[in-house]
Amino acid sequence: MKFPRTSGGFYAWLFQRLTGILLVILLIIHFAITHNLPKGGEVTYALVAPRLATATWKVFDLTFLVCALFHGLNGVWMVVQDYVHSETAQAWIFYALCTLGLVLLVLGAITVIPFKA
Amino acid sequence: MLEKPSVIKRYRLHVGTIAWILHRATGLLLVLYLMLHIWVIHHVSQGPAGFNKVMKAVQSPLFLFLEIGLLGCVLYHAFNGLRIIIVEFSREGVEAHKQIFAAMMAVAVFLFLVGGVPMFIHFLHVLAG
Amino acid sequence: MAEYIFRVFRYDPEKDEGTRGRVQEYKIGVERGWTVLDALNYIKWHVDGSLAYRRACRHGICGSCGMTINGKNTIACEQQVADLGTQVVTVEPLRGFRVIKDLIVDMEPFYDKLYAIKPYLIAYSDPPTDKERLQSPEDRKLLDGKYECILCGCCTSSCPTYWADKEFLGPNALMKAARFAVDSRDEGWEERVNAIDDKHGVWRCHTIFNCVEACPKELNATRAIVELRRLMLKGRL
Amino acid sequence: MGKFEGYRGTFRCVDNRWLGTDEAKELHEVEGVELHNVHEHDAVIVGAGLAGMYAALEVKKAGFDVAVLTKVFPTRSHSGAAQGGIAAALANLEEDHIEWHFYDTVKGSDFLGDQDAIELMVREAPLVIFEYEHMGVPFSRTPEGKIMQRYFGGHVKDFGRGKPVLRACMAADRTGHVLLHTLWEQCVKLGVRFYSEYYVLSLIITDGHCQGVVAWDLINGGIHVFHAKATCFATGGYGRAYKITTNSHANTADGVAMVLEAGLPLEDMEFVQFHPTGIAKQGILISEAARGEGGYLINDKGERFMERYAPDKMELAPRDIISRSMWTEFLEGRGIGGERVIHLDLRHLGADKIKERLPQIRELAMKFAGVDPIDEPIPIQPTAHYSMGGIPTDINCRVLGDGKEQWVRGFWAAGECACVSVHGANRLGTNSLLDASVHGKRAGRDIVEYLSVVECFEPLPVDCARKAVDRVNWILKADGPERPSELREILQDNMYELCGVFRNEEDLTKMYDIIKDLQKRYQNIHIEDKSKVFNTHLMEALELGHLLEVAEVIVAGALNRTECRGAHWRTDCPGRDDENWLKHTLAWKTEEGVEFDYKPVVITRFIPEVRKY
Ligand SMILES: Cc1cc2nc3c(=O)[nH]c(=O)nc-3n(C[C@H](O)[C@H](O)[C@H](O)COP(=O)(O)OP(=O)(O)OC[C@H]3O[C@@H](n4cnc5c(N)ncnc54)[C@H](O)[C@@H]3O)c2cc1C
Ligand code: HEM
Ligand code: SF4
Ligand code: F3S
Ligand code: FES
Repeated sequence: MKFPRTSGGFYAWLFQRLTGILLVILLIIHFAITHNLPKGGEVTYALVAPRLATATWKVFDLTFLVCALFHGLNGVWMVVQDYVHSETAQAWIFYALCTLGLVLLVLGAITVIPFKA
Repeated sequence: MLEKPSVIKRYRLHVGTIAWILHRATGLLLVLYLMLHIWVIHHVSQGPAGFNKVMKAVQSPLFLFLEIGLLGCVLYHAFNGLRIIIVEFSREGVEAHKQIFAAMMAVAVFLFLVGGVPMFIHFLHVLAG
Repeated sequence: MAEYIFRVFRYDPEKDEGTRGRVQEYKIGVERGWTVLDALNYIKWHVDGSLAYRRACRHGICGSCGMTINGKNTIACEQQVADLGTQVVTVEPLRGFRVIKDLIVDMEPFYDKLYAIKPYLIAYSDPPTDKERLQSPEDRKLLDGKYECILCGCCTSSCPTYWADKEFLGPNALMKAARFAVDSRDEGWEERVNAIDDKHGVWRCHTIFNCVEACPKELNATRAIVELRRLMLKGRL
Repeated sequence: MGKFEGYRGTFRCVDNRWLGTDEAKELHEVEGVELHNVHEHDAVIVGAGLAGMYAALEVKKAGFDVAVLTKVFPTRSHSGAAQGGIAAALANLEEDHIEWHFYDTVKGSDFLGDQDAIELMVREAPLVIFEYEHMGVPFSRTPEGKIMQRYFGGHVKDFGRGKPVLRACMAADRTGHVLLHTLWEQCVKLGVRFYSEYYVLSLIITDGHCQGVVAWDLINGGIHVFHAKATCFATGGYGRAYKITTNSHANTADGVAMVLEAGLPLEDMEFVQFHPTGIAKQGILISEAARGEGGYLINDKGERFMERYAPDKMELAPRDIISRSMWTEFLEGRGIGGERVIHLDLRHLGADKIKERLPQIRELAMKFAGVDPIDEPIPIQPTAHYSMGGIPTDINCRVLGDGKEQWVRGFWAAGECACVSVHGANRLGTNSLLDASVHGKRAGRDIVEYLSVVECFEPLPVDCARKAVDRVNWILKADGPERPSELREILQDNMYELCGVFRNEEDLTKMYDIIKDLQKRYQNIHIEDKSKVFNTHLMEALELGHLLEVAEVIVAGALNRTECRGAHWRTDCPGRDDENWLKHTLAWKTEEGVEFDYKPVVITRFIPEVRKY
């Protein structure tokens, strides 16, 4: 089994940085708002639901989801490339990670998109 | 020829190596957390009852405490990540990577206190019931 | 004259077959100003003639004597024993390479990485006959910190990424690639770029900086790697 | 083409694959040589310094199959240690002429250099430098972008009458390093075949015809025969005969000794140059660049003592003169602290200049003498540096079997191991990188011409590897009481004391006896490593054997030459004696000892005069 290659890792490298920077911003907002940090408060449905229902937050959450998934799984892929040397094994893992990413993306998307308070 | 010679002494660590090991470890932890997180939030579509039930479970004192650790991981990873990016894209960053590390960690620790202390207080509250 | 204990990695393929090497201790007096190479020479010449290591110039220019001393790579001939700060000195072969005997490692994989990036000036336009090509001092300055490499192997052998992935080009080859990339006379970027842009090329570096810590010539391979990445980025945008 | 015509008829062409025949197989089953260890190459070059690799490049470019054998990886050759520069009258910064360079070299050689060879060398110098530049050498640059040049001792304007001239082409203070690496890069580019870490043991010479060499594979252990139409030696110098030396541990006279063993003569071996500025006790070279940039030499009294010896040139006088001046200061008790040490003071140059122009010197001083030249003077002492003598060759680098005109067919030599002779009794700084490059190239070109005429290999003599095999087996089995390292230390210590900067009959006779004694003791050595894989102890024992043979010739030659000339200074025979000694020494090794013959110096243009600076 082979895995597709566009370049030796340029795009992986570039998007790891770009998503990294984005994630800093997104995470701060996410953390502050979602976790109700100013009050150090509890997370309840009542708190989460209204926010999740607005279009802006849907876009925000989806961006966040995509970035985090790409960055995280691409990070795992980088680690795998260091320690797994068989091309076949690498290919399997590559597709496994892609699948995992898709599943999580779908799971996240069906949570966020159709949500109505 | 000897493929894998035994090692007498561990290779010497320095800022760069430690930063990398921690970055890798926190990165992988965060991936695990992310998966968990997506799964948990997924319950939101089951309506208030279902969501609050899972949230209760993940807001037990243990989880609240772990979440402080999570904050630490995120902050370390984020700011060391920024350090890497600065090193790669700034003019003299390569030479100054140790100083940048120190600066980034200072900010990370500050934010950790800002975010972590309220979380810790909240944790104590919950613990005390 | 101070007493030191040298704990030296030993491996004789004929006697130690099947083992992963052993440690031999030598207690010797070290005179002021001795480098680790002087100490090894003393051991070889006066204590144990069978100890094997590479050395030639003994002043840090030939790159023969790269080894791991007290857990850090450097060239033995430039490492003052007194500067180590310990009375017990461990000496090991460069890691990440196969050991041929004692402190001598097989450097072939290291050279192979160099060959992969075409480590020579590639110029298609004919140079002026019986004259030098001109290069401004500013352009020449770009080579500083890249051309001085002595191929001692300390950098690549200290890189955790290389330990994990033996096909990683490693800091040394990447620095050599950068040395030509920034040379105003070189026209070989297209030919070299594929090797650099490879799966085991420039993107695999995790900016760990072990290579910079290890380089006895104080060269900054990470800087070279970062510059290569920027060049590639520019090329693609 | 023409010049090789004569040899054509003498070839018996036994189909190129002589190995395939049963007869050959039988013939070559010498103990220890396996048949797969026999290699065939058009040209075999021994040594991968500047001379060796330049020759290889030239041969490879012409499309022939060339192999380079070297006992250390190519870039670890000692050429890489050269710091200061490589001479060529480019006139990039100020007026300079090839004739001036010609004159300076002749005068530097104390008129013992052959002027035809010198003229050729200085004429080819600019071309070689430009070729280096085209190969990619990162020379330092002038503001207009030309190759930067600096001052160097002995190089002056206007046929010795003028001021110092900027002639040494440089790359910071890593000139040798960049030349060596660039040559290696080009060899990699063209696909030159390297046999790295092969220790060459002996020449295959029969009836004045060289057919290759026998070598020991250091990594795996095992004798290999290299069968070649052309063989070229570029094995470098032999500073390791001395205790205090700038030379690498690998500079142990192997090539020269093998030539001696093959019954061929050596030329002018008594001339060994001492560099005045070696780091005290270590011998590590502080390049002349330090003085070129304006460094002072200071004695215990704080005087710039060169005022007394070379008032015009001061610190830029040639090396031999400075070394002797220093030694005189020592003898008269003005060494620093009464010891054999002088201070090299750079402080007045200022931190910026030191950092920019002399970074490596500063590094060396800090790492090996523990002083930062910005704040402190560097303690220095004369150190054995360069061997002017060597394998006698003609101007095309062909080795001369009688030392005069008879070529050992198929055998060339270039670089420090050879004696063309362009350095005569004393080499000028930066002229030896030039010598190695120019003559490496010339040897290569000549080999190409030869190869384009000679089409096939001649069969190897039956027992071509016997000597080498016997020697290695003997050392591996020897279990006498003597330690090679101990013998070597005795040799080196005494050579520095008794056959050094100043020489006299008494010391030299003593030294000769010591060597004779050491040679006897050498027969009773043992080594502690009996294995085959990377046996460095075996290598050291072999090297010691070579050193002992060559040291004998050096000392005998010094004893024989009863005059003072260039680097050879006999306190008991004052003055240069042109009447009796304006001639080259040729020395053979025989049962009875060293035998001498002489050949005249080639004088084409400059009549010998008093050498004064
Ligand atoms: C410290 C120092 C500084 C110098 N600075 C200058 C300077 O500034 N300017 C200048 O012009 N000159 C300088 N010189 C002199 C100059 O560097 C040398 O004379 C010149 O480089 C010799 O080159 P080479 O090719 O003949 O030999 P080397 O470079 O010494 O190479 C010898 C080669 O022969 C091989 N070899 C030897 N024996 C064997 C064997 N038995 N089997 C196989 N291979 C063998 C070695 O492996 C090596 O590859 C300096 C010399 C020293 C020591
Ligand atoms: C918040 C801002 C973040 C920044 C600035 C950031 C930055 C980076 C950078 C620059 C790298 C590349 C390191 C390298 O090349 O070796 C990286 C790797 C990685 N990141 Fe992040 N990251 C962030 C958040 C996250 C998150 C949220 C996750 C988890 C989902 C994550 C998981 C990983 C993983 C697994 C790696 C690979 C680790 C390695 O190769 O050693 N990161 N990160
Ligand atoms: S970059 Fe430094 S450590 Fe690496 S091979 Fe070159 S000199 Fe040695
Ligand atoms: S240690 Fe290795 S990972 Fe990069 S910064 Fe140096 S090459
Ligand atoms: S012996 Fe040459 S670098 Fe150490």
